[in-house]
Amino acid sequence: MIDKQVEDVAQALSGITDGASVLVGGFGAVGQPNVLLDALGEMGVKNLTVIANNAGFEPDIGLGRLIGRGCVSKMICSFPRGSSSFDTFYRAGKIELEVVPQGTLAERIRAGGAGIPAFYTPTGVGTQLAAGKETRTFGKRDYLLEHGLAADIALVEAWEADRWGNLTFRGSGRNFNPIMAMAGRLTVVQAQHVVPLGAIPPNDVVTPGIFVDRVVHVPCGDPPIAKVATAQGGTK
Amino acid sequence: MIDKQVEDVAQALSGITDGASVLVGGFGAVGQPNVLLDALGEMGVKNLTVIANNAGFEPDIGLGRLIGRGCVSKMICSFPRGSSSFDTFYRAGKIELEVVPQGTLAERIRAGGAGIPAFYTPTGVGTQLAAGKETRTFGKRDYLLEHGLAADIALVEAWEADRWGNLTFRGSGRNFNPIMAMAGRLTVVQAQHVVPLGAIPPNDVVTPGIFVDRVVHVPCGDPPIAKVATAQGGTK
Amino acid sequence: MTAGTYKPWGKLDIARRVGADIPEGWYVNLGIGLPTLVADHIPEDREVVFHSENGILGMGPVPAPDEVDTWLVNAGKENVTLVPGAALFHHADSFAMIRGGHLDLCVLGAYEVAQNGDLANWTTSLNDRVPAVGGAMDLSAGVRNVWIMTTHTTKDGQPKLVERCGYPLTAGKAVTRVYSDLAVLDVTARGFVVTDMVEGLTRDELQKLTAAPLHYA
Amino acid sequence: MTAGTYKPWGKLDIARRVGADIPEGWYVNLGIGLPTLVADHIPEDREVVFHSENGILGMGPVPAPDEVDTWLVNAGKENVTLVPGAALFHHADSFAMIRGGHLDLCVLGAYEVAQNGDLANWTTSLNDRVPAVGGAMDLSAGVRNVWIMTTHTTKDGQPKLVERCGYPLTAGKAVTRVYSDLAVLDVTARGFVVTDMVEGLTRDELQKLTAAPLHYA
Repeated sequence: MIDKQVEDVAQALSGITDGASVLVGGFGAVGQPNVLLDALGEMGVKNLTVIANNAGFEPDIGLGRLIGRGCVSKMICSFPRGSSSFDTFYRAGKIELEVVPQGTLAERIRAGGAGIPAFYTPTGVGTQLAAGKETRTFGKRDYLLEHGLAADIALVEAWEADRWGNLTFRGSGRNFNPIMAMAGRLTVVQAQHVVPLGAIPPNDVVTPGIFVDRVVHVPCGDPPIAKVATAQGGTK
Repeated sequence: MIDKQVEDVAQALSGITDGASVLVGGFGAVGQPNVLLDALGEMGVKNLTVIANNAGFEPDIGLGRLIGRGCVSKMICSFPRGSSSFDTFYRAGKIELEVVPQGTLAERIRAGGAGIPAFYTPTGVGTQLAAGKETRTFGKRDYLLEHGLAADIALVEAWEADRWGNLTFRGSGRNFNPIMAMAGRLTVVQAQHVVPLGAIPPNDVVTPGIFVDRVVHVPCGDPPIAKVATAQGGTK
Repeated sequence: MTAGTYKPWGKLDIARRVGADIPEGWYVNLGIGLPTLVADHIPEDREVVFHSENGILGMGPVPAPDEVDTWLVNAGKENVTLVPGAALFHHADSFAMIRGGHLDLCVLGAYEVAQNGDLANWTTSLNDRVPAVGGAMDLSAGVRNVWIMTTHTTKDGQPKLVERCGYPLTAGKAVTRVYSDLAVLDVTARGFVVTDMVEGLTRDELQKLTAAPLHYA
Repeated sequence: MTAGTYKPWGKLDIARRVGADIPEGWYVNLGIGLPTLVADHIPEDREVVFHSENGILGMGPVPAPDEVDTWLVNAGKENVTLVPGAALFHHADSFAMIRGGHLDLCVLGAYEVAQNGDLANWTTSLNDRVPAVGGAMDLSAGVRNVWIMTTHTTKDGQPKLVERCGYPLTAGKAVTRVYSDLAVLDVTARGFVVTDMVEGLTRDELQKLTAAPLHYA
């Protein structure tokens, strides 16, 4: 019988070693695999390369905390602002940073999971982020060559999971999670609910279990309330 | 008020002219926009380039019928077998053929809809279908350069549609339909059911309405029974 | 009216102008900050669909404090609502919409806009602080119409509309229209074409506050 | 037993052997024709997930005649069923699984297999009839293990296992194992390594029916 559910978070993360590359799902407070990130920090692994949209937020939660513990030596992300941990390490020269436009980041991750080694995109042409990248003309327009981005590990938060690893997501919790599940050589899911096989209708499966290796039941409840949308907005 | 529903098939197809490129969804008997295809044939347009997985099946249905009427001058597809209309025109030198591996075809269509002009794929390297294509090495492996494939029109069959053009699909009717909806400059949907806005829950929308231009209600019922799976299989 | 007796449009005035100019049925992404205001200024009888980079089409009004769904945030990480007809999807699909030219409009802020449409709005230098780009480059490269909401000059009075951007570019030849607190300008092959301006402002005055030649339709 | 007194394995024998060798938990795509038989020969206590190119994971047994869902076909365009845990998706996602190396196994037919793993199974010539490739090139280039089910020779007695393919290639260095009606062979750096063969067949006889040197483990 296929059963990807493991008993606890320690088992979910077993085998992750120093120097691993780690995809981390989530956007804002939603869909963040914070319990997995905390446990990863407690394992004391070092020199991680983390791929995520941001570089964490609060210093005592999730990715911000992992960085604060000194576990991360490189961030690949689109918007590393709003994280005091990252700021501290970055200014001290203790963490490397690769800034990638958000859509290019998403497409690189999908490509990494889809067996596409490289693709061309109009995003970033003629900007500082094009430095060192091939520019090529198709039709009348210039495009940059960007490479697929897979990683040793993907950490994902899901709403429901079954024992085959089929996943659903709630609200905007989908964000980077499904494409990161595709691009992780080992994909580990913290799921709010573990449901019987067949409980998720075939049309409602967002991430098919083929992309998932381990599921751990983490009923950690609702995300904290965020700012409510106003004209003054927040960070990206 | 946004209302993409049109009154009839004629309105759904209005403006389609000779020489148009047309993406046609469907795989096997499921998800084929046959009513739109028939109406297109009756309009008498000529010199269409059709992009689909197959080149039609029965001579009196859908794409097979459109080809038989002499409307199509070029097929881009992965498996043009099992269509007597296509065979006749192909052997007479009256229809051009570009054979594309099925996965490359799907990825090219997605790329066409996603603003990716070109990408590299391992599929087809070292084969006759690599003729004239750039081969490039990433890591230790060779890949082919393939181009995004958008078209003037996409013809799609959906299960449900609302007035914003949000779509769901039934069974294996999803197949090429969602990616073709993305890649059509004018995307026309024949829908089995038109439902009120909001009837499709946000998580269940497969094709968001942004990819859809026109919806026509065509309650044409279940596909015909196909062969039931046996060891002897059918055509791809 | 003599020179100098004019009052710049306020934020809400600008948002109202932008909102009034968005046609029914457009798919629109509003950048963080000022552009977010536009959502509240679409004429009531007009349907416009709002997109968020993190996988939402069909964002609705700001939630009441007791009706916040904390599972739903926008690109600014603020809690938002959905309208009937909304759809949820992942980041790669979201940027397929953006990069694939499916969105009709994005409204963004700017540090500088050049007369050829070049946009600088992501960083004032790669060294000044932590560089961060978010979705700005994808939006400005991919969306059909890129409108800018901005003050006409910086707080120091330096023009933001220029011949050529000095700050690092977000995208080349991207901006199609600028709504400043002093004027509305189309970006055309000729350069900036003023289509509207604050009452009481003279063409000479507007030119002095702009570091590129202004044209009039 | 003397030379010549052997009986080739039948289709069902081969299917049973393939089925017995598929480990629990593998994600498997079965090509049209012979390979389809394997689905019915997975040991009952073993869960294996079947994939179809047209957007299905979790195909189940053949439907009873009165329980056919005509909205559900496989890559061979036959009506099929789903098991609990099945998922439906579109073609680009389906081939992302294939090309991205997420499937453990595909079982395909062949015209020829070369000792370096080269596979020819899509056309005997670009001119003989309408060329058609389907998903064969993606499967053989993308799936981790490519097993071939085939007769050891053509109907005319020509070897299908060869030093180098004469027919147009489907993919280079793709095949990892061959299940013929006479033997099971791994494709290794040394070439074909026989791991099992029909009872009563001698190594000499097998070699005569094979156009590439055979090795033994």
